[in-house]
Amino acid sequence: MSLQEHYRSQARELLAAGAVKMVVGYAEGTTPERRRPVFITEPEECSRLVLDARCRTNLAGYLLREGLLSDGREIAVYLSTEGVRTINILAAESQLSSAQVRILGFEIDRDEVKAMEGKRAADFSEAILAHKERRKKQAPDELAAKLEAMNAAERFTFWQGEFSRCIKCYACRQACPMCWCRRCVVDNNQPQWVNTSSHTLGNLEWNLVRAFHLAGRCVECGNCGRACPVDIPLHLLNRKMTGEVLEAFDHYPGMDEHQEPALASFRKDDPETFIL
Amino acid sequence: MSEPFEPKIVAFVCTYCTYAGADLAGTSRLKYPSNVRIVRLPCTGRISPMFILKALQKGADGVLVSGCHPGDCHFDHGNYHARRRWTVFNSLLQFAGVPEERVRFSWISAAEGRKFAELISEITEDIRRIGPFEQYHALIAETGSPAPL
Amino acid sequence: MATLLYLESLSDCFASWRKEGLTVLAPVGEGALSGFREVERAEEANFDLLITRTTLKELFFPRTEPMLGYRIGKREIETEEFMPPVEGRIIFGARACDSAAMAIDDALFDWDYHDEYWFRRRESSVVFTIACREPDEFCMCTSLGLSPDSAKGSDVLLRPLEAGNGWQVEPVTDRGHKALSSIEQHLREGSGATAAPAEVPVKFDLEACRSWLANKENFESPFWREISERCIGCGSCTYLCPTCHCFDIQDEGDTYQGIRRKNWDSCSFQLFTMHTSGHNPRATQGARWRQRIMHKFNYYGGKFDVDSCTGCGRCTRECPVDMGVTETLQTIAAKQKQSERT
Amino acid sequence: MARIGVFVCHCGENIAGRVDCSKVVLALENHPGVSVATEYKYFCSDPGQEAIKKAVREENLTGVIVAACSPRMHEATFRKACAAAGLNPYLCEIANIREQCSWVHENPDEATRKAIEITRSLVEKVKRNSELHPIEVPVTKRALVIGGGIAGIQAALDIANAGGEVVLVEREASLGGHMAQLSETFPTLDCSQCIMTPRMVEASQHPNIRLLTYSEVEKVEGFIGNFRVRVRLKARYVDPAACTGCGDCMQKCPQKKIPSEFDCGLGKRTAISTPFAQAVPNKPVIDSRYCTYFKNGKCKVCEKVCQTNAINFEMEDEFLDLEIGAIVVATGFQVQDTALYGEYGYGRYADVVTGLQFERLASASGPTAGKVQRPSDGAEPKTVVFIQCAGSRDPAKGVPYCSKICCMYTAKHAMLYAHKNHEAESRIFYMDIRAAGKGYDEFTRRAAEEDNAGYIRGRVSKLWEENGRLVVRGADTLLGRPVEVQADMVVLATAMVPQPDARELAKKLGIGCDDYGFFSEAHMKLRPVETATAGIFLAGACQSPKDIPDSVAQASAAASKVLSLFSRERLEREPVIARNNEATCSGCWGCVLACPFNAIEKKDLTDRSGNVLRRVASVNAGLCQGCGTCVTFCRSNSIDLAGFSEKQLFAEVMGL
Repeated sequence: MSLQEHYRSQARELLAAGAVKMVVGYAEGTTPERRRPVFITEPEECSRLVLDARCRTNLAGYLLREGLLSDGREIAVYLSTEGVRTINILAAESQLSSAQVRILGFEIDRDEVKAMEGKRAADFSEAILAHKERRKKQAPDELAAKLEAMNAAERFTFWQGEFSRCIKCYACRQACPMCWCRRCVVDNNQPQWVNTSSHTLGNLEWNLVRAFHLAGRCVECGNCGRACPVDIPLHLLNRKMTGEVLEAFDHYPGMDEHQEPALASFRKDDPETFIL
Repeated sequence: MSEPFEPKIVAFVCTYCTYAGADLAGTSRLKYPSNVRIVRLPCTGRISPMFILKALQKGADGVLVSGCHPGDCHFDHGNYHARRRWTVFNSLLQFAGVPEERVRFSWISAAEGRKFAELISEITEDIRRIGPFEQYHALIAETGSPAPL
Repeated sequence: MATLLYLESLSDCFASWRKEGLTVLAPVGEGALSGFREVERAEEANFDLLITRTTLKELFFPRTEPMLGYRIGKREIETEEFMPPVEGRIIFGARACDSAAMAIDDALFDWDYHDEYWFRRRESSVVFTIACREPDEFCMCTSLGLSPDSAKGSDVLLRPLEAGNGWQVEPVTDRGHKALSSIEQHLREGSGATAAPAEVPVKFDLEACRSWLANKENFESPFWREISERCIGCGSCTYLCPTCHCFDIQDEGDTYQGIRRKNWDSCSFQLFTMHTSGHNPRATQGARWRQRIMHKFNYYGGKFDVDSCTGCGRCTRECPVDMGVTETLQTIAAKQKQSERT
Repeated sequence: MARIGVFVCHCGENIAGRVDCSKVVLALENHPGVSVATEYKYFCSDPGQEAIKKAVREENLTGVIVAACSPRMHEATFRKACAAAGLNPYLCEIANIREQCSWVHENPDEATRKAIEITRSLVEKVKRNSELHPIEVPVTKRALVIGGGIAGIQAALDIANAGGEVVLVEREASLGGHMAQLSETFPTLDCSQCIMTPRMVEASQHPNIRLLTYSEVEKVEGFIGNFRVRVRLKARYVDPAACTGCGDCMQKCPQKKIPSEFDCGLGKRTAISTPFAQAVPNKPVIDSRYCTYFKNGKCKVCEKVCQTNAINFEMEDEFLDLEIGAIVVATGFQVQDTALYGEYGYGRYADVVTGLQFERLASASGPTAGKVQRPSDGAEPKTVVFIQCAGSRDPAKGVPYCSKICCMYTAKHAMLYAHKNHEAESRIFYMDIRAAGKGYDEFTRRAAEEDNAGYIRGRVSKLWEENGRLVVRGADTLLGRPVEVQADMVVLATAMVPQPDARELAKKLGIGCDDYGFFSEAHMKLRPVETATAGIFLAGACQSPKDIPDSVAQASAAASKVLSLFSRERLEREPVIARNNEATCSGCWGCVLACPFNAIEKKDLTDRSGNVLRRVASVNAGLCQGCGTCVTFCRSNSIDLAGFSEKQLFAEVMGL
């Protein structure tokens, strides 16, 4: 049985038994290449569930829809390792209870979709640890390497060009499962720390602040980059931050649901080579 | 002849250590360039990265962020939290193309009046050398905000 | 006999216009980076592009527009109004859907007040629209009563020659005529065969949609929640929409000086209708999506006798969660048909 | 509209000598929102302050900027002056144009320009200042002392003798702690029990002290002056009110072979027992782990013999909720588990004992009635080897710090032993002799010079048994050669370590621990008795290894802190504290983690029928110290800091 079928029948059973009230998964999209998030509540609808290498969206953020989890019932979600890490972070930040999240785990390896065994976020700790080790060794991608090789002025020019395209639609924020603030800092106008206008200065401020707020929290799921209508390489900023917290604090976001946020904790011997 | 470039430098400091260190530089009558403007905060823990961005928006060519040495924080560990934030934000700024020399971080205790004076002199000299932060100023100009009266 | 403009003389045309002090803009770039930008030569433009990612509206209604500068003194506040400069522009190579959108928004910007910012730019710009030869799967202009070679909102319509080496030129407005007279020497009379315009299938019955939306009972239909369940409330569809025109006025400044700006805003945002009290009349994404659809296909028509959509398909094409106007209207049309049957 | 007054001080020539104050005044006069700008020679003088007060009243000012010396100098002065004129003192800010301007810049034009800019940006800040009022909290004049060792007893007595109420909580069945276990005490060699017991009795009978033995702190909430503490009274199975302490039950208890904790396993006790003969209160408890009835459901011999019907097997743990104003933590230490030193053979050879065990052997009330005997065969040892730093100052295996008391008590052991057994020979392996303290160096010298303690500078590498004796091999680093000593007994000066559950208690109390688990003081030098949490103080070895005089001194110091707190009806605290916007808070608790003072609590927001809608952060005004670390953490900008608010700082920076 294919994984798609396997999870379809699992979803069906979970719904039929009343173990979960909803399954959040993927369905066919408008075009053959597209997959879309789908919310299934009836066992007979489970045949709509699709799982293949095109299922890239991190669905974890949907769990934070206001009121969705407030009845204490469980919801099943299709999640990759990044998605499971998201659940860990959301649980660590008290935005949900991991006991309410039944995971249908999968991993995409090139064009193959593979099962990941486990039901609860805590069951995936080994896979997450392996990801952490891999992430430590991961070389920066081509563009990132190019940027690192530039001097400051060139880098500034590069980003100026990228940010000049930003239309301030905030799709990056909306698509991000970590951006769950009841009020985003940019929407606070007393004082207006971040310029809301879509001029380059405002765009730079917005993107820097978002990257800072995601430092030590971003799981690199890619939702923001896929959502950006003007293809700003946001992932470069987030990856830079992830690399930084990993190297400086050995912090890999979403290891487990008790992990303290990198920026709300510290060690007395944290590195400080840049401090005069 | 045009006037020599005098950078605008903004320093965000905690009141217990670096601010007191700056006061000590004063009582010791140590001399340093007048380019720096100090913003006093209760603790480095209160210094938000937003302050740095706003200082740059106000045309600062350089920014200094400074507080108590590790272990000396009046609030026990505000500076440890601050250090993590700085680590991350410093890396972010550099990745975004803000030259290292423009945003500096330091520990200056209440006893280090000399260190304060010397550091301000050094930072001012560095920034005089690399010149105004024209790339950032260009962004400010792009906003079209008028010059003050 | 028809007037023809060959691709090979386009750079000369650009030069002639530029010589007159006009700015020439054309579609450039690929994919997400594509948009209208100033060009000097024809080669810089990308006419193979079906449609730019960002729309024509940006050239008339920028993302952020300075309205007023102010400087604060001890006893007085000095203000200075900003108006866009009236410099002539040739916008060469728009698509029919984008150009039509300008005409649709004209009504809005000349409704309860006359928006100088919009009309100064409209009046000083000449839009050359190129009829489409190939649609993509998201195109749906025909569903909105338009067509790939619609001249609505255009000053000059260009029909591609079969051979792909130029266009047949049809002036639409006086502004179009005038712009063409500047390049008369580069135009040829001839009878080159023009390519058939793209065949864009009709995707929904607009009349049926209008009827369903006009039925007050459907306002509270659970359909709105169901169709928008996966909507993440990003503003992409509105910001990429050629007709969406909502804006917010923001003051940016400090004690000494500041600037008042008109910034794009979006009905998809939670904050759009949030009251100071914390109450939000459109509290859910479903309510926001309903607003967007109702506005485009009910309210706007009621006010201006035209729907606020040209079928460019960007909302569906670029939606990160695969939503968009198309599916919504298809479903609505089906619902209406079903209710008519029963 | 803002009506700001700007007062530019000349400070004699100190400011005016470099800064053109008239120019500053002129520039500020033209600044939006400034109603009056003046200069004067010395604003801190009486006439200067009067001028400010007059301007506040006459110009009806909404804010005051004094451009003068450092706020660290005269902020209080000028705020007081403003308050006297009816302006909230927190609407006054100081622009530092002396220490940070006129004194450090030589060029008058530059200094003047800077003075103008500094002052202007503070005008912008003060426009956004809000009236703040000192936070007043009532003080419950009842102290909780946790731990009934010498430090806890001392603190409790000091507070009680000054009229304060004290609740003294001890988790064992008797007061006394480690000091009660000791034989004699250095450097005077007076009997520990003799000086300790009267204190225990005094504490137990003091009208102001409520003694809760066999009890533990369960939960602590609240803040300085207003703690709510829940204490667990463990089930004793003996009604202390009825029990007369006759001891019949202990006599008859069939479980007689239980290793006595008090005697460090060297003696035996019964299942119903007092920890030691002089226990206070001298009333036994039943140890349900060993009691035959609890194990087999049969026995109840004690119940049968008890004449006052004090035994009650149905007893359960009880909880007591207390209102407390201040807390003294005096939970003491533990002796490090010596098993980690395999080379010293502890646990393997019966005659290798810890220092504390040696105390029990040497104690007149101990299992051998003060006769030093080998645990293995009861023989009197001839040669005893003492190994100092058996765990201390050993980052590799033990603890990196010095346990401070071992040099002294080892010298004492050698002396006690020499006094008890004139033939005796003692050899002491040491790293350094640390005998700083009144009479201490003299004491160790006496051990070596008069009582024949043979000091060998070096460490022990190996220890084994040979022909019924222990062979200790080590290095004599002074002579630079290996040594081997035949010993009848080996005493290890094991390290002092924190109580194993110290971190747990720290969490309950909301105080910090160092890397080892010793409780952290607020400042090592200047606030060694306070913790970072206001109203909680430390005494004794729970903070760091200490001997008796140090523990007693710190206990009295902690008591004096408590008493100075109790000397006031209400506490006034600086209103520079954080506040949370509950409407925008998402309850991620980052602020809770970041707060150094545990000042942020979780609060339920409920609808009218009491259903919890969501939980948000809530700042406890009594605990917040105003550092603002939470503000910077808060991504949604929900938490703000009064006096250094987001609006104020935005305006100050944008005013630069």
